[in-house]
Amino acid sequence: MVDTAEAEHDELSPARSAMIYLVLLVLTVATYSLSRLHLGTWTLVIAMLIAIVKASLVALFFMQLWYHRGSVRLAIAIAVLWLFLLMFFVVADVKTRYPLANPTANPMLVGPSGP
Amino acid sequence: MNELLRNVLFLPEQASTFARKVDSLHYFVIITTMIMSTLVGLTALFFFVRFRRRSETQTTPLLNPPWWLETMFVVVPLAFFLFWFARGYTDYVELKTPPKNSMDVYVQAKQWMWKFSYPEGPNAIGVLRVPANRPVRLMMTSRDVIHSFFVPAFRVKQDVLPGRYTETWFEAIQPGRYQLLCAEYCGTNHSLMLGEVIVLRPDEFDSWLADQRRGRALQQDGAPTADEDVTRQADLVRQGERFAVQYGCVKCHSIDGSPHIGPTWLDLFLRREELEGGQTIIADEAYLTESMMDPRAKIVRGFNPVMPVFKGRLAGPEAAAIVEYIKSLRSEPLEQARSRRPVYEPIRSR
Amino acid sequence: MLPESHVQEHFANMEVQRQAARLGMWAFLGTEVLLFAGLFAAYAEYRSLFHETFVLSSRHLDAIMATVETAVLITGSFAVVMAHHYARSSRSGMTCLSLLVAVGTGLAFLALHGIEYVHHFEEGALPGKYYHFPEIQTAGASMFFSLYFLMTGLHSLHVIAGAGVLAWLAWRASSGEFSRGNYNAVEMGGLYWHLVDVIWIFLFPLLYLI
Amino acid sequence: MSPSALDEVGFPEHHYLNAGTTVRSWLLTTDHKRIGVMYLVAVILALFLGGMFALLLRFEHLTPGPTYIDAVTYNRFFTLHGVIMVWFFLIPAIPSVFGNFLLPIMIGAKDVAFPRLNLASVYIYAVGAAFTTWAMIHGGADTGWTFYTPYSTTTSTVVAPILLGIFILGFSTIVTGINFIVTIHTMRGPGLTWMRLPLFVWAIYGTAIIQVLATPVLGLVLLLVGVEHLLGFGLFDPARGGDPILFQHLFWFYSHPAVYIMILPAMGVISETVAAAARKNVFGYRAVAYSSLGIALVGFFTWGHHMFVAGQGVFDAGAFGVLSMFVGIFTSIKVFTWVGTLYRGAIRFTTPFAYICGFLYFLVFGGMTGIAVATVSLDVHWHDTYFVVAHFHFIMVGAALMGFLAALHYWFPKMFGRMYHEGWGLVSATLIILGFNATFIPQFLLGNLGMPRRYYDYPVRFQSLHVASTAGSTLLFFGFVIIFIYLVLALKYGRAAGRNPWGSRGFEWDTSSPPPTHNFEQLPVFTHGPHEYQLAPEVSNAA
Repeated sequence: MVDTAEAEHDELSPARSAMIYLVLLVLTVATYSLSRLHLGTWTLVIAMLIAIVKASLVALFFMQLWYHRGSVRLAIAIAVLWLFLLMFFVVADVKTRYPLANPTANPMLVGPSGP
Repeated sequence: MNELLRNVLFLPEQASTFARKVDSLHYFVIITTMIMSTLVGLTALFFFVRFRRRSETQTTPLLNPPWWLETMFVVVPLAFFLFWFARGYTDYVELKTPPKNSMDVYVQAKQWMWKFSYPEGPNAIGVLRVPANRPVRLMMTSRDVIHSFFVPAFRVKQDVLPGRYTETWFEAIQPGRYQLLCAEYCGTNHSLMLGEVIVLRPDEFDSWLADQRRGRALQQDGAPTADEDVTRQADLVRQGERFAVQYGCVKCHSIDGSPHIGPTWLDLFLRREELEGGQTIIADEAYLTESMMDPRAKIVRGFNPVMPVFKGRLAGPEAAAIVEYIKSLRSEPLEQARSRRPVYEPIRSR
Repeated sequence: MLPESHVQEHFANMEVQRQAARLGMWAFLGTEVLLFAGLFAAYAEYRSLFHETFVLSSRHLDAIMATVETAVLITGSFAVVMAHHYARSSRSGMTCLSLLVAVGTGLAFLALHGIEYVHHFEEGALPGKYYHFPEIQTAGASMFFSLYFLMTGLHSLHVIAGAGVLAWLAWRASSGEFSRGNYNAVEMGGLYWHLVDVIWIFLFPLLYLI
Repeated sequence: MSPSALDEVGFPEHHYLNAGTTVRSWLLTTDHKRIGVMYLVAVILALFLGGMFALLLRFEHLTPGPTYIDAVTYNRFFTLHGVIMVWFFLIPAIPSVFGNFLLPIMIGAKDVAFPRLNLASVYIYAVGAAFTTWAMIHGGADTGWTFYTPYSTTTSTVVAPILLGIFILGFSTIVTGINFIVTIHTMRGPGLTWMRLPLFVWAIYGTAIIQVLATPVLGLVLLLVGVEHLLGFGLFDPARGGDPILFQHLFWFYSHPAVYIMILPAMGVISETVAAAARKNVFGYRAVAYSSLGIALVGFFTWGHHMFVAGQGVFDAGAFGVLSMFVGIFTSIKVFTWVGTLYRGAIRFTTPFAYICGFLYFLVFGGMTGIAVATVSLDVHWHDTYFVVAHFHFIMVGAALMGFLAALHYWFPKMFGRMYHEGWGLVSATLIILGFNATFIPQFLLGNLGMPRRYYDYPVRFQSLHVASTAGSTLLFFGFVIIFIYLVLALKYGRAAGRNPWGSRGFEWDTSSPPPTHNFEQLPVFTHGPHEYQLAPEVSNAA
């Protein structure tokens, strides 16, 4: 049962890809200008949201995920999920660890270059 | 029953409150496992004998387990596993939260030896004396690689990280001598990094501590390694201070961190100094002694070379005393840590 | 006229072969994502530990040049999409041209990035023990630049590899090898280049904009 | 090594072994079967090399003090024992040897999806092995196979080449994993639905997912240690604010799924061999198939149970502990299913079945001690002691190696067309099972007593158990030597095995043994599953 072969015709048309290209450029400039506003913790959230939108645009249309069903989507979805899994547990460990077991509690750590 | 199982399983004696709890869970897990695996083994053996192949062309029925048997295969083991986990995890959380009234000891692990120092009292190499029936909290750090403080009799183990602090605690229940081992691989003599925890009766311990503080007890604890003989450091530091005043060092070197003619002595020990020539060195004992004897050899950037030469005026032990005094001038990160943030953060208040 | 078959003998037909190649490529892209996952986890940890220093150091980086680099890489991605379109419609001349444009954007990105590195070498904002940048002396600054050089360095290696692949494809396209029946290689090279772009889309804000 | 004469039992005239007998035809082959045989030779070499280091370690432990080597050599030996056994034997053992050989045959394909890439994986393995051997000759690292920082970044021993060797070897694993995933997805024969796939293929599919998703993180972490060791970037250097526990997180994110790369294929082998030995359908095919996937995916959530005492947060310890319990139930489903398969079967006691019994005993014993270690409080006492050493040797040597031996004996006739000597097979199986128990049961007790791992010298009270363990290890070693001897002899003098010596309904037994270069005279059409023993013997797929 080979995955459903997608029809030839509904591949990415040049017009649509040009339009997506422009959207990506606009988003790049937008993320740069928004970051200059220094909104504190919000800068990270906004920058990440824009990055996720750009990345999914590239993945879905430029990399034709939009037109291929099944296992290819699963493969990259699991890889991205594992990325967040690793980041979640590493940061959770640092946040919930015994506070003095963190690198910041290093008595010798005076300057950037250590003792 | 406890003693029987402990001997059968080759477990060391239970010398701490935590050991007793851990062993009871250990027995429960081992007994259930033994029963279950013998049952599974016997059924397999029975099937094997009962259903051995009689003829080459024999066909066997197509059998698939009914849904309830399938869920039994999942639910029964999972129930046991999660129950053990719940029990084990609560003990673990208790191990991670030292009680409020526990006595503090600072442990410093160094490649292949243990150093213990009591907040106000003496230091000891390789031998940790603790009172019985009183929780003892260990604040541990390492000077080079990861070590691990492991006392089998207490069932307690905690990795010791370089450059930061990890903590653990135990409450010994009976006096005695228990071996301390390093459990995290730390190099060539990892297997020689042994030590001893001597549990004394509370009154014995208090008298020992008092003796130590008065400095009268002259016998050294444990076998000091070659490069670090233990004299009564408290005396040495005081002598060093007297020499520093006598020879006028403190006229140019401040001891509270404030800028002065010479580099400040606060936190000077093991600090990375930027020299005139541009290269950086670590201010260890060798550098300190050398800059006393020949100050112009290494000038710290930003200071002019006005320091007089003390070669010939300072005797060896006097120089060593001043170095010890400089080493004692630390901005006490431990106290600072304790004051800056509450160190006792029990996950569950006890 | 059916082009002489490029189907390898153990595949049923061209469609199965293309589906196999595509799944294999996506699995490989999964490994690339996970290769960077370790670095993102390290970044997340040290960012949560040395927050102020990271913000201070990231403000020191040249965000404008990074924005230009991002635009350059996205242009490269667009060029590769066009190359894939031309290959599928058997116009090998245009395929070769757009592939060369993509290689050009890759080299431009590397050049801009090289300028940034030279700038950092001069002012001493280097990783680990080489760090002697006077302006930022708080704890963890050398950590930021260690991560900066590791992440952008590894990414630049991937840009070099991607540009190499696209150049090789352009050379093959110039001899008219790709056509409607056989454009697998262009699609696979394109997928790799798009992934390099996606990784930079995340590196750019994390390192430069926060 | 073409067979000497055409035997009367119908040894096939043309097959993949004599399809080209020049060395060049072997070195440049893209035939998955030849690549499987080449991996078999490499893997057995690695097994004996790693085993030799194990014996050297065990003899050093006969007496507490220095017995015949000094501390640094001992530290180098256990590092090399770990590195060779983990990366050069256990990880490639079943997937690269039997996965390569059998997967295309089992799904009715001519070859794997990317044959040239498959050959490349052999050469990548060879280059990785060359680097590690070079490092071994020049003294090797003394950091243990886990390379914990900051010791691994500050030691003066030869660390960088070994890291490079394993880094390169990682690509060989990734390439094999990608090859298998794509082959199973796109090249299944007509009529072969997912639910008719042999259980060995399911296990290889789960292993391939782990190989592809876990190995890149190992590549990165070894790269970081190498960069730290050579250039001093300070990522794990505590003086510069680095966090050694971050290294442990990244390392174990790979290494725990890696232990499932080692055990999952062995479970696949046992599912096949139990069905063949009992001539009965596997008791709950769907449960075993899905638990292979379950182990592959949930295996990624549990790496923190290696770091309960490393200074990890209490929240992480709890999360990883619970998740480790869930990954345990997939193994228990499989064990109950295998025992259930014996019910109302027609069991014949052969060497593979002896290894099945050994496998089941060691998997239950090793698995339960794993669950016991995952109850967080018990791990505090057991971590980094010989208890953990015994636990993972029960799983790796006990279960994974028994699975490898079961596979080797079960598919030996299919790979080489000849039968091994049954009597010697049973003798060596008993020797290995007894020797193994004598080696590792004392180590469980050593762990309870509190003997830490990687100790060159040890307090005297542990000596009696160490001597017992060393005695057991010699027994184990002789078991392997006997196997090596009679299998090599069987290559030449074994009687011709014929197409299906076990009377198994697996798809690989429908082609001749050894199979022709393109696996089948004509491509099979699949009408039913691989374990349909309720049908009469002559009705089979090859009709």
